[in-house]
Amino acid sequence: MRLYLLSLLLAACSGIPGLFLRRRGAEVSAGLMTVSALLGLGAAVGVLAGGPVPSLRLPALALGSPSLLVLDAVAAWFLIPVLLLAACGAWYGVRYWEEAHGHPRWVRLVFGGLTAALVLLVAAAHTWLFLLAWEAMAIGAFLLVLTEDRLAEARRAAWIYLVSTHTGTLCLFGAFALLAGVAGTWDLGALPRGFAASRLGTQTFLLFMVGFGLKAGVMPLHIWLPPAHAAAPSHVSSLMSGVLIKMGILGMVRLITWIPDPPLWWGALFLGLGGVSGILGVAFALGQHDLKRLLAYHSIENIGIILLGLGLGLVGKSTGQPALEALGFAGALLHVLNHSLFKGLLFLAGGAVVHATGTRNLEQLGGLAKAMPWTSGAFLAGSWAICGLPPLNGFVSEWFIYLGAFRAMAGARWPWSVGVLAALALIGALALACFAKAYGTVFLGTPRTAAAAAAHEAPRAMLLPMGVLAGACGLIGVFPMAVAPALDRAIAGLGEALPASSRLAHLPLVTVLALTLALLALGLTRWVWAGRRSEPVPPELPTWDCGYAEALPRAQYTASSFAEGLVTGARWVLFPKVQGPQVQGPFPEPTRFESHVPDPVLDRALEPAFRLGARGLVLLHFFQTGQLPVYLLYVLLTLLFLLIWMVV
Amino acid sequence: MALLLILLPLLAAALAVFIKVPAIRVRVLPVTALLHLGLLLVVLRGWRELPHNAWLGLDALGGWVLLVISVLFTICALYAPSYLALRPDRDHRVFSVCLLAFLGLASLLCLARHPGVAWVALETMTLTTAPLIYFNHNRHSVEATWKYLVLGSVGIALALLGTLFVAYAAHMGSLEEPLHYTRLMAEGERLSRPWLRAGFVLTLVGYGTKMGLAPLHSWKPDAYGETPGIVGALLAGGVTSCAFLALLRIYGVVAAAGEGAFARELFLGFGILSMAWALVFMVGQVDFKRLLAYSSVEHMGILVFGIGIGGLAARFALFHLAANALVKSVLFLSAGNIHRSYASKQLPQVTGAIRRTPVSAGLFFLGFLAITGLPPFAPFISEFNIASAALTLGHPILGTLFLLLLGGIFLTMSDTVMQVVFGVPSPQRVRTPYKDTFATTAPLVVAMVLALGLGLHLPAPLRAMLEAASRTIDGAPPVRSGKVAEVPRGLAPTEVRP
Amino acid sequence: MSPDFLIALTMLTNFTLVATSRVNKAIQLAVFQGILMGLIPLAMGLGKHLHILLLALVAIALKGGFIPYLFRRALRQVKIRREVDPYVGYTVSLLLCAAGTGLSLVLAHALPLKAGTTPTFLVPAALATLFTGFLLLVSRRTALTQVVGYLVLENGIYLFGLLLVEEMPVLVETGILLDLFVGVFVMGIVINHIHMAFDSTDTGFLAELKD
Amino acid sequence: MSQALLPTLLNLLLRAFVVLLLPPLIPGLITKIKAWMAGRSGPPVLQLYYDLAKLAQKQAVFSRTTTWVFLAGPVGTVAALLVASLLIPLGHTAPLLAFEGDVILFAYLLGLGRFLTVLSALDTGSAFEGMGAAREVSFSALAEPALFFGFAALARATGSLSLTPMLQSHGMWTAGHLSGPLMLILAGWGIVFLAENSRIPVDDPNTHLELTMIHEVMVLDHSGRPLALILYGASLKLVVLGALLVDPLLPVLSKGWLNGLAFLGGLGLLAVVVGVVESTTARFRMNKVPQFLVAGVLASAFAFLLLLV
Repeated sequence: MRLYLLSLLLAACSGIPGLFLRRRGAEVSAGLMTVSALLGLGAAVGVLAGGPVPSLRLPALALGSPSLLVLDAVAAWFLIPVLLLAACGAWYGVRYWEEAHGHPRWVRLVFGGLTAALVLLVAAAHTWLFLLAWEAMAIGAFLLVLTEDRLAEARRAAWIYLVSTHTGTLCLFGAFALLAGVAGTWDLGALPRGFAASRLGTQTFLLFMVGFGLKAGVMPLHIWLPPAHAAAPSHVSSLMSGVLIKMGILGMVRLITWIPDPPLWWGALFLGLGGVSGILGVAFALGQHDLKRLLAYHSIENIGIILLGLGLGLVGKSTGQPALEALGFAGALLHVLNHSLFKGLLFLAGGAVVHATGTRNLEQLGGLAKAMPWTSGAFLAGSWAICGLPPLNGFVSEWFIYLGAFRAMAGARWPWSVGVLAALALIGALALACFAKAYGTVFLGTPRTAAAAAAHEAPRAMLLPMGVLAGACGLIGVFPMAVAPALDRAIAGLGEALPASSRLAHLPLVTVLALTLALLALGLTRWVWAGRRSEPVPPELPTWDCGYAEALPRAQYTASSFAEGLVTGARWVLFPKVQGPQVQGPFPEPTRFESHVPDPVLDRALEPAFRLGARGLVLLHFFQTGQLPVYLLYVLLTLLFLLIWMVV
Repeated sequence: MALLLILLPLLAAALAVFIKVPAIRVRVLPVTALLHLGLLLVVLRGWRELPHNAWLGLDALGGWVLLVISVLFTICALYAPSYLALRPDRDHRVFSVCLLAFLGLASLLCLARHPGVAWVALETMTLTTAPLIYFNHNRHSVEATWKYLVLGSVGIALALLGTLFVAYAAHMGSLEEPLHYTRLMAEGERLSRPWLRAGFVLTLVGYGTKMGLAPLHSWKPDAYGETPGIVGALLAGGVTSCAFLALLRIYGVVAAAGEGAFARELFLGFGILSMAWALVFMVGQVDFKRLLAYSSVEHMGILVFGIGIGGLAARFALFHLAANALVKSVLFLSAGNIHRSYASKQLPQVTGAIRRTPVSAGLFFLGFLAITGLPPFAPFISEFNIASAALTLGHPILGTLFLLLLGGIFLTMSDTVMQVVFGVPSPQRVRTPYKDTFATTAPLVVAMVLALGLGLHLPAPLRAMLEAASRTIDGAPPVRSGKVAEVPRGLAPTEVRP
Repeated sequence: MSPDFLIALTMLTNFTLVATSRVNKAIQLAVFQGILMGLIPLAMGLGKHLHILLLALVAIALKGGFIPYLFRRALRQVKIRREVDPYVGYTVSLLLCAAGTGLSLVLAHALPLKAGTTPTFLVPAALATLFTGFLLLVSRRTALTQVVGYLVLENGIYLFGLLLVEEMPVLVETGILLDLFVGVFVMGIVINHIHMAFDSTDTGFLAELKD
Repeated sequence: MSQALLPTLLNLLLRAFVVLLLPPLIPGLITKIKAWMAGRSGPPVLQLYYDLAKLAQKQAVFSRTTTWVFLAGPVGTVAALLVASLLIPLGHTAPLLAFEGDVILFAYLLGLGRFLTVLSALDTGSAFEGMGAAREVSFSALAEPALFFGFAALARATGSLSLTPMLQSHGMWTAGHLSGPLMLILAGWGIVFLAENSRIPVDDPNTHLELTMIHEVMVLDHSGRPLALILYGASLKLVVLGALLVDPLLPVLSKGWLNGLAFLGGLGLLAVVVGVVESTTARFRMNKVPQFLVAGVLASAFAFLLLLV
């Protein structure tokens, strides 16, 4: 516990020296963050390696609870990405967020605070502490989204985030209150059998789902995610997308651990939400032109995948199939870790692009792979992993979930999991399309604007964290059995007597095939390389393109044209806004074509609804006319009403 | 000893009348406040021993409310000199005198053991606070004062009638003077129910008007909007608390007489209605002081809602009294600072305050978060416990409604607050000398820290006081301070203890 | 003169008050009612208690002497003689007043008096007067008429107080007197200030603060 | 010992032959068939071998816009396909590796190849290749579910999660109620096969710089050894995906080498069928292609539904 508390303290204080130091403040805070990360990771690894579960009693605060902080395996598992991304983000921020962008000291301070809140949250085992950490996290993230509060966009994003997170918190209020009513204590722990099936249990479950779903960004509740991720500084976006939204998942996982006997429909709900979030998330990502918005929608997609895993696990739990349980939960938890790694990586790389070119608009980028090879490599690695392509880590976790789905179906017990299969397949294919688009338009081809042409490689302080994350992705992808034991301990609490995941999936063979693939690629490359002749190739050759004369950068396929086929194919869900005059005549005028895909819930449903509701309520303001007699009339009427009500 | 609590401020007020030099006069405020607070703390050590059958006497409930008011007053008094220094244009003799008189009358009310005395105190308080609202001496302040006075006096008149009704109920039960609360509660069974109910309705409307329960609250936005922030803080935290206390006393009697259910129904109705009304008028509210006024309406609603739920919620309603007073003082004072700096309190003119007056704006935002129930600040403890009590003590629908209203109020309030605090500062129309200084912000910080501390940990004496107080209002006279009147239905009540 | 007669007279005054359109007429009626208030306790034979006698005298002195003086001052300052279009027409106010009286009878029926209390319809009269005062407050425009309404409202409370004044003199008398004092004094001040700020006492102008 | 060793050796030989040497023959066969159907003599069957040999000698030319990604396309594709070929059973001879869930690995390896090809196409910054890439990803998004529904149906029928038992499911023919689903699966996969290998009616491997092209247009700029890899990879893909179609049809024979021969025969037959299809049908308009693929999805999905009842 000492390690954990120390890391908590260091994380919380990491920003403070920077407030006073005239220079090198950023390095100092990043260093502190690193130390805290190392300590915390030490604690987490200790627990996951089967060490004792440390817990802390805080009798000083009379919170009516024996132990407040319990660093169990689940907590440890979630602690790893938190600290990893925090440390990487801190180093990344050293150069990414300099004085030019304004008050970096405060950003660092709040960043540290946010990290501390996350560290606290994963281990919170008491309602009060949980809500405290939860809100601290929410406010920290809110302030970080608001970093550039001069921009209306950032203010709007932050406001939407604040409101939605508070809504979630209120749902949690209700849920925890009901829970405490049942358990008779504010400690968070196992619940009696039969509770889940009761009406009260249903209410609690739904409240929890809304509360945690809002944080996790499950599809109908995802409204805050795209704007907030787009508006925040990139290292913050990576922390939010990588870890913060996972706290919603953490909550759901905790809920699963408390419930011994979930009804079948819980799992079905998880699967339904997961399918919707996954497919729609990636579908809407296809329609985006803003690099960070695109990544944000992919976070929604991956949350969907995680929910699919949890749903399979729940189905297994309620139908008594331990193997299915283990596969589903293991896949979900592993994907939590994986997604935080590669999505953090992607946001950092995307941030480097923004840093270098000053724009997030895909249509204005292009050909960056030449100017910034390392960033381009990092982004490619991230895309590779997020598409679930072997041999990177994304594949392993999705593989678990696939296996679960196959097992549930082939075992002939639960055929509906074929939906999961189809969903995952579709998600995979679309994600591949989306990242081919993203990587292709940003890094490949020729620059579309002067800004893109003038891009420069990111400084080393920004490249290093990307390297770390990419390395982690590779390691988990190639040597999945290394994490398997830890994973088994993490999921052990979610069900009774779960079989080891290594017994259910042949992880070593993955390693073998991955290495084979690498060797083959290496050999073929050597062969191709050996084919170069001695006489040098004239370097200035344009793309041949079937002899097409000197293709202009403008002639390249843009992001929107790349996605056009799929977007129009799915226009009955995406409702893209396309504006471009019909081109007619032999010599048409030069004209513009624009198309973008607004968010279905926020832009199409909630905002109009709220505007309408506000207008309606403002109509009621005539009750406050300012006429004193009217006010007196209210008093009189109240009095009369009450008197009459009293008599009759 | 207890009488000194009343006399000290009144004497100070008398003194302030005769001090010519403004510089010295303003010093009287903090000195008196600190003395009063110290004295109160000394007295409170023995709040159990004080005799209850006197016309005056300190019990847990009165002590708690008076403690809240005294702390609030101290914060405002510490803030006052720096504020008045900013307003050299206005002579503040009347101002200081009225402030001090207010403190004395508040003490009188809290010490009162007799409905008549309580009524007198509140009535006089109305008089003394009117000049405070009138401080700015412009058309708007006149209008605000006029509305405040008419509504206030009508309300207070109704309260008088209600008090008389209660007295007549006692008379029907052939109880004679002196009718102090303890006796009324002890002899509760003998009171005449119909008169008691009518009396309660009248007092509810009367004191409710002074508390500012919707739809009786109409004076509030105008008064709070037009007064200096310091007066707003005192009104929102002090006067309302006093009216609430007077109402609670009557409620205690009614509950002791066995009409508690009837009263609680009314409380629940007013609570929900006030919150809903506040929500409606926070929508698109461009004037952040009026916004605070409506927030005050909302929290009065929360108070009576808690009492209406009863049991655990009642205790935390009393806790919320303190939480609300502290945070409201931060909000009003910081809003006053922002108003000083921008010479406007309307939205388009006031944006990006965090850049103009960083400390005040920061405190304003923090206060907003606290008042909307963000852990670990004190209001979170009370709001959360009231909600959970409502949900678990058999009012699921009301509890849900409560949470929904809290959410809606957060939504609408945050909109305005964020525009005020963040963004690009609007071009200064009037050059104002105001800058955040230690004197104008330190009291606010103190209040904020107190609110935080209460949220984290409630010292044992205070807890004991709170529990005794909640027993008092739940209809059991403090002499029989053994059982908790409310037997929670359904699930076992649990609480997040601060 | 029996108290019932005086009480009936009071209720009659209520009806005339809501029906009158001239400000100074309304004031005269209010004064008249105030004097009635002073007389009723004496008629009830409460004069035997010295303090009640004093109360009655003070009431007469204030309501019959001081208040008219205040009003005359105010009237001299503001040049209004007639009530300019009230919020509620006179006929309607009359009907409403009647309704209020009816309601007060119903309420009084619901509130049983202690055995042997006389006069029996003191309570309905009190409530009716209260409602009348309220009605005036709500339905009239000029500050003066509203003050009149407030006074009438207080008369209602005073009437009820008479039920208790024998048993609980301290409570009742302090209450009533203080209330009276507040009403008159504060209103006087405010009327002056409004006059200064708006040079009219039409409270319709006082509607700038709103949402 | 030798009894056990011999079949294994044979198996290895067969696999090496099928994977490394055989593939270029299949396109040759198809072209020959088409030529015959058109009444021409056509290029020799081994033409592709010659081409590959020549390309291996040629100088590769790289456009100035391209980066190493341009090279990663062909290399990665071939590598992925080779690894995938390890997992797939050739007829009734066991693959080198068979384990639970290798199905998914197999599908994702194909996806990896597609991903890299698309990227290398985009790397040239040419409008045509971008268009090809866009179409490739769009259509594969439809092909993927068809493939997986097929796998799901087979998994449900065979109760196994591994390619080998799934594909060596000739038993389904004898079990009457299973034969219908199997046919549907094969129909769906046949469509996937045509689409993935860019054959008529989805795509035309023999034309260049034509706007209706999907796959071929992505490799316009490749030359020399990279192009050789691409051509070889395309033919390998024919074999690997072909195995999916051929395996379930083959009966189990007594001797291992007979099974190997049977597989080769099946492959040849497949080439003939493709040739016939290509010469008898016309290429779809581009907006018809999705409907064609959706038909494939429906077929395999319906197969699964049949298995539920």
